[in-house]
Amino acid sequence: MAAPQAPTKPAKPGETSMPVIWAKQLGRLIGAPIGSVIFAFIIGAIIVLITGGDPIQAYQGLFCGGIGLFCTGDLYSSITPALEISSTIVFATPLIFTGLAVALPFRAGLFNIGAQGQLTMGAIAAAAVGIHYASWPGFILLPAVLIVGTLAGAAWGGIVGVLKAFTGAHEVVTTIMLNYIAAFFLYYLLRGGPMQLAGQPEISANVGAGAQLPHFLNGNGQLFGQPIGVYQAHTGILIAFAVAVLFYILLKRTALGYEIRAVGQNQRAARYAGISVKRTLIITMLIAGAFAGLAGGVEIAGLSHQLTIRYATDSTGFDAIAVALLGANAAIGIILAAFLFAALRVAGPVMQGNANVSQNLVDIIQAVILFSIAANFLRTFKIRLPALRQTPPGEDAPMVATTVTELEDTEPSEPAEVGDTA
Amino acid sequence: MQLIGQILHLLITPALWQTTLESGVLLLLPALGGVISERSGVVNIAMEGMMLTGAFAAVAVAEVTGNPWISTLVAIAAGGLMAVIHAVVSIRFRADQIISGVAINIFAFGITAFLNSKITNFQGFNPVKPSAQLPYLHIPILDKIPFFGPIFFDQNIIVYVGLFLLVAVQFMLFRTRLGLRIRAVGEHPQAADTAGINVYSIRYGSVIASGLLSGLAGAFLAIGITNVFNDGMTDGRGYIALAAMIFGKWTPIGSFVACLIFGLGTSIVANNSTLNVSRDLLSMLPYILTLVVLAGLVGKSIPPAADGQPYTPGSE
Amino acid sequence: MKRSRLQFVVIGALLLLLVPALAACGSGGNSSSGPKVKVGLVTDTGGLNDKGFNHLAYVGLQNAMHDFSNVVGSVKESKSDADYIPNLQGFASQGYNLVIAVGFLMAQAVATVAKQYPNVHFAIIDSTPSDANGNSLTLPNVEPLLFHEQEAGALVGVIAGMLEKGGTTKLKKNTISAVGGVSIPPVDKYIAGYKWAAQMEDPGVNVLVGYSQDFSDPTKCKAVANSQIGLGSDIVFQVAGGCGLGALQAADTAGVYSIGVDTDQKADAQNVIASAVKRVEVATYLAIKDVVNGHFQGANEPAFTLQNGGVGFAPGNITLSSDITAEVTKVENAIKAGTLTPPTQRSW
Amino acid sequence: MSTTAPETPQAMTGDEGTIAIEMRNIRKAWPGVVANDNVSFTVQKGEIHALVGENGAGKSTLMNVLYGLLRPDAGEIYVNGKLAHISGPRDAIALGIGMVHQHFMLIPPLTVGENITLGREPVYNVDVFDTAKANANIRELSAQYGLAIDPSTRTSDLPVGLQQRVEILKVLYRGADILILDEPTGVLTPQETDDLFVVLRGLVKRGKTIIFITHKLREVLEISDNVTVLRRGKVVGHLVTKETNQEEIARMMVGRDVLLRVEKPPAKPGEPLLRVEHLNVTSEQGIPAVRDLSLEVRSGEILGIAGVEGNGQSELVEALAGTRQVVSGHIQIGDAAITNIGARKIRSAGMAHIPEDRRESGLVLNYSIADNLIFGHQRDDTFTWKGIMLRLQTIREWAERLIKQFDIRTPSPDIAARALSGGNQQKVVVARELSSKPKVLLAAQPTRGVDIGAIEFIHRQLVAERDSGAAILLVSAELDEVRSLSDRIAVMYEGRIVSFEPADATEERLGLLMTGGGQKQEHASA
Repeated sequence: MAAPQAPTKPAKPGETSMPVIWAKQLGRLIGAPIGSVIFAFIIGAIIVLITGGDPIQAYQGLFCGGIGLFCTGDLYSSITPALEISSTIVFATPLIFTGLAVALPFRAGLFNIGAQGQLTMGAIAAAAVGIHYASWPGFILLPAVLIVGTLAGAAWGGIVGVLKAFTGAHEVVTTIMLNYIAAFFLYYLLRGGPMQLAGQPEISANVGAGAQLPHFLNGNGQLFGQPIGVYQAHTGILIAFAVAVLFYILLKRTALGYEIRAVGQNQRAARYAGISVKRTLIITMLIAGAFAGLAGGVEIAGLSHQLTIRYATDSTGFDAIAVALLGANAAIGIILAAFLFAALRVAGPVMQGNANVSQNLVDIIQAVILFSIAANFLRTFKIRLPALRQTPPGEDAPMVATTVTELEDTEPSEPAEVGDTA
Repeated sequence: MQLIGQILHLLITPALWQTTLESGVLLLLPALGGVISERSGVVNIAMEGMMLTGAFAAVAVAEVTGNPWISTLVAIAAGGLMAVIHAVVSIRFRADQIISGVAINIFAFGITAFLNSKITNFQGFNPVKPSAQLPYLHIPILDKIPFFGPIFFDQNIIVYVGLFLLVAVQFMLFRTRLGLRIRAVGEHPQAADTAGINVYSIRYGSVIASGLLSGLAGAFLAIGITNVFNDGMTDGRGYIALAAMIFGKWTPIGSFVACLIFGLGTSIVANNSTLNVSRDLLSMLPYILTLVVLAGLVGKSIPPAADGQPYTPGSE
Repeated sequence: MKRSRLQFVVIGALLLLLVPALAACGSGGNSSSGPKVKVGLVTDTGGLNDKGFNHLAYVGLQNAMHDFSNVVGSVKESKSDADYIPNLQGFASQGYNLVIAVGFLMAQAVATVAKQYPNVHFAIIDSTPSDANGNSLTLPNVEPLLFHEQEAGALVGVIAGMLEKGGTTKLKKNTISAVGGVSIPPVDKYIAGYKWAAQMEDPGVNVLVGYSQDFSDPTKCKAVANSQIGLGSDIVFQVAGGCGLGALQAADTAGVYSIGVDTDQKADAQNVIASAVKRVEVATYLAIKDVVNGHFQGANEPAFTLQNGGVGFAPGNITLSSDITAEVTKVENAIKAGTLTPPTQRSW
Repeated sequence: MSTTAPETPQAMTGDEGTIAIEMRNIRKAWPGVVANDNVSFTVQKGEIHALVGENGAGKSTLMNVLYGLLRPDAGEIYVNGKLAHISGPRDAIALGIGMVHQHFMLIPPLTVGENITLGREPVYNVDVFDTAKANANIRELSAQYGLAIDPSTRTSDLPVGLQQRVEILKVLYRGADILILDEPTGVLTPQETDDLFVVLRGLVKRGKTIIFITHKLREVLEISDNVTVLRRGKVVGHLVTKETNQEEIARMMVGRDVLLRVEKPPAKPGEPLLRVEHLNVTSEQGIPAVRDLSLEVRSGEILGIAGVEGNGQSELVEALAGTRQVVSGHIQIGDAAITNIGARKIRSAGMAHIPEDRRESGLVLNYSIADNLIFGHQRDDTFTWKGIMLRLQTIREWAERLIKQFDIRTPSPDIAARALSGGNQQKVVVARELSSKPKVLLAAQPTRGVDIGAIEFIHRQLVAERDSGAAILLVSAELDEVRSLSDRIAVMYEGRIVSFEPADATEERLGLLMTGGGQKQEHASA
């Protein structure tokens, strides 16, 4: 079919003021995520209700256990809000890193399911350095641990990028394979392999004291009625914030970020503008891997101080997908989403322990958030995926999405929006 | 030298191949589902969740009815139900099919674990009674054939069902009208539409079929190979099936070969008592092999042309 | 509009999934009187319904709640080992009287938290608390609930050895086996006793030992068991919790014998000839009882042995000949008397 | 001139026996564009009716309406004298209408037999595809119409000409009496075109009716019985082929009602800046698209390329811009060779490029106007610090300056390009490309889909750029645009430049050259 051009009404200056446009954009940006979260909580409440639970008690538990609010009544007054907040910070830290590691490739049109494996490799490398050079002073050892973790993650992510760029191997499959390989490598190391602590399978020795990130609260006294040592929140969260800022700067303020976004939006136009798509994809995956690898390094240095099988068995790298999507692939959104998911994660056991509602409710809520975002995904975030050359005008522009990874792609023809507000 | 001897010894162990076939068929069922779904143009990485739902349903129903066949039917239906969600979200709402699949997987994990705790008050279901398990068939006389007997004639009934389905799906896809239409819709939905084929019906049907097959796999896992339900017990098998399908170039036979390779990997790990190598390192092998194959050393794998692309009528 | 249809579909799907749940839900928990004793149970990553020691510990907690009306129990399941410390702290910080950690893999976490909360009682199953280097620690507020698994293992080993020697088994390759989960002391002690006793009865017997590297996925143990049966094993001893159910099933399918672990497993498979029992539920119960009665032993808690009934064996579905039962009784008495001491270290 | 006004539809009873298709007063509009404006169109049974017009004249829209792919806003369709309600291809098929699409509706991995029978497959045993029967049916059909084909071949293994044959068979298999062929020769070699014509004549002999959409006038004269000419959505003439000639059709097609006047001083050509020698480029399908093409464009000169779309202009421009691989030949800017050195290096050598499709290749629609205004220059020192950090303030000032200079109507440079009208989007592209002070500017369809005001503005900018010393290669499907802007005109036909003409060459002559006339026929070479 000959594609008829559908010229749109020219924007008349003054017709729509910038604040209105900004407000609309903001609404569009945060409307869906917030709506999705509310929707998911409603579904969760229904599930609790029809399985004979008390949703109010359950959600009180989620609030109290996650962010220390509403810790009242028989069930929750014994909870120390500060401790829960501290734990939420602890769990949010790796989610921010890995959320960024999923979001950056999303921006370039790649779906990184491999943050888990990249984190695993980062943790392995960081722990290996931290243990082997345990006697080094902190000002050398700590940076070394973090840098090595970062590099290992970058290498693991880079494999995905290279395979994608040069052989077209689908990154969803390659990342799944690399996740398994990393996991089994970790198991090997900790089950009879070279890093297992003697007589203690599944954990390694501790890294040197110099490799440990300081906690926010130190000392031997009591705080909020609890020994200070229980507040495990560590300065890794600051590194996470710094990386989020870096992510923002990279995307919005650097030529590279400009190119990454261009490749994600319109590969064809990017090629016309002289951007090397292959190179950009590889660099994107290297950086994404670095973020996830740093997550592993920071967890070793800040929290566990040792390598354990959690670095393959927990679901951080997968939760990161939901975090990135809920966070609209933007730095601030990812931080907020990471805190939300961490809070849910921390609150789950509180809810189960105190209100006897299975903590798996948290998984259900996460999944429903993802669903409702996915169904509205394109329209909300304008992650361009679709290959729709012509929309029969008159219908509203369909939500169209295809695999995030098409090498050739075109823009959906959507109606102009400035004119619409008139 | 000694290692080579050990390997040779391992390779002539019937148990190795018996487990290979069993694990292979367990992966084959969702892989066949994936083949059908993706041949019709809908990417399906939700086999994991559909399988898990099937496993849960099988054990829950077996606990109540004690009948393996009813349990299996319900498991198949439960997998199909998950598939309906995926189909509606990705066909009707044209959502990103991968994200929808990821959401299904998380949802299936959450809902099954939640119900598992709720129904059994955190105790878990009891192991399914032998009478409620899918039976192993010991085919008389034939199972006494040395080496081949245990491999081919001493298997769970679902292994035979799976092999039958392998042939059936291969035949359906490449020899029947329905298969022709599924492939047409997955390659070029516009062309199929102009030829008078209902693209949406074909896609809905194909996605649901993948759910039914995954549900069957769940039943096979939970009340055939084992007799319990554990939270998240599919343990990534749906993802492996997905990889096997791509490895097998979107054909049933090819997928089966890939499933056997993954099955062999599992089996070697289990049978390595004669082999002096770390199990965990051995476990990496099939994944590395898949990666190498995907990297194009063996040949590029090209998906159906419209795989993953929602169809909008009237577009070109 | 599109949105509301989606909601409809999702809700509809949920409702359908939930139908079976409606029948089964009920609420538990009787209100208690007297000074409350709050008991928190933290599972390892196997979860409550692991059909292994997490489950048994939960049974012990429930029994205690049943018997002592002032005991209030709560459970936290750990999704990964990252949850061990926060979950233990969660209970300790809420002023729980006793926090029970289930499993060897929590040894370091318990030590960390117990030091932070010296006034909270802790108990850990299968281990002593240990420091970062893996050395075991003696802490006054931690009660290690240790078992002489090798003694239970020895009893079932006697049965296995006698059966092999008797030549009445199916495959007649003079081979028996054990399927372990992960190579950790509680597992290895069972197997050590088993192997030692079997070879004591039948010096020529070949004992295969394999690990599934897993405590929950039955397919893995089943595959290991199948491999062992393929190599001629007549008797498969599962030492892998929920994973080991697969080993029992493999034995049933192949028509060889199996031996259960931790609890009486004769209901779980037809060919179970005995189970090596470790009364985790009793130990848990006793630890709670100690706190209720103010008799918390701390590091002085004695190990659970054949002598004090903490470990033992349960008969299975196959009737054993009288000479075998006699031999088992003989060995049992010798161990109780201290004249026979099964090894605790792995030797394979 | 033997024009007959579009016939007033006669009482349907009278023509029931002879009229195959009658479309009355069809109107189809999109916001801002009327694709078909009160179009009436009649096809006699058993004729080959050519529907001609320039790109965008509304031919395909009209045929898509007939085939049910689009719904008309107004108008009626009669098939064989009966009022028809066609709401989808299925209805059209049932009425005996078949369409061979410009982009084939074939499924490459399937066999010829499967493709032809798809949707009406012969089966046995409930659902088993009856390959033998399908192939037998097709062989029978092949024999009947003289369309030899092997039904068991994989469709993707066939050359384009045979694929088209499959499409025709597919239509015939469904029992179509009326065949619509949309630009059927666009993808064919001259030899294949000849073969197609033989086939079409054979079909007519067997009683079929054919509607033949094209803009190649030589073909119209060769094959059709009657001609309907569309221009800008309206029927401008109905001709009997025998009574007309190429010049007349060309004049009708191209028209002269909107002749845009561009005021420009005489060119002062200087040194050659762009030199192309013996260039060969292939299309996506691997078919030679640019054949042994040589040209040069001098400083201060606009060289216009005239030609019907699809004659290799797009591939030529892409090869020059570095986004398509050059098979052989040589390109240089000034003294610097730029053959196959990549788009980025070509840009830095002084090439700017207004791509023909701004939405697909010229803009990132979700980027702000400011971001789009530096697209391709994002690593220039002006806009980045050491190629790393974007200088946001500079970019913004730059954008504000260009917005003012190029009269881009937007409330802010932060607005997404998506939100702009076509004309303003195009101004963004033009502004960006001109602002880099290029030595050579490739302007491909610079005013396509743009309102009149923007057209004039863009034309003035191009002339100004010429006068400041740039060499401009203009490619446009609008002959008016080429004629009014160019200082010299190169006519491109089937990948070659068939002639260099002066700026004042007549429309008739250009039209003739563009459609393969007016020069020695080099037909047999393929």
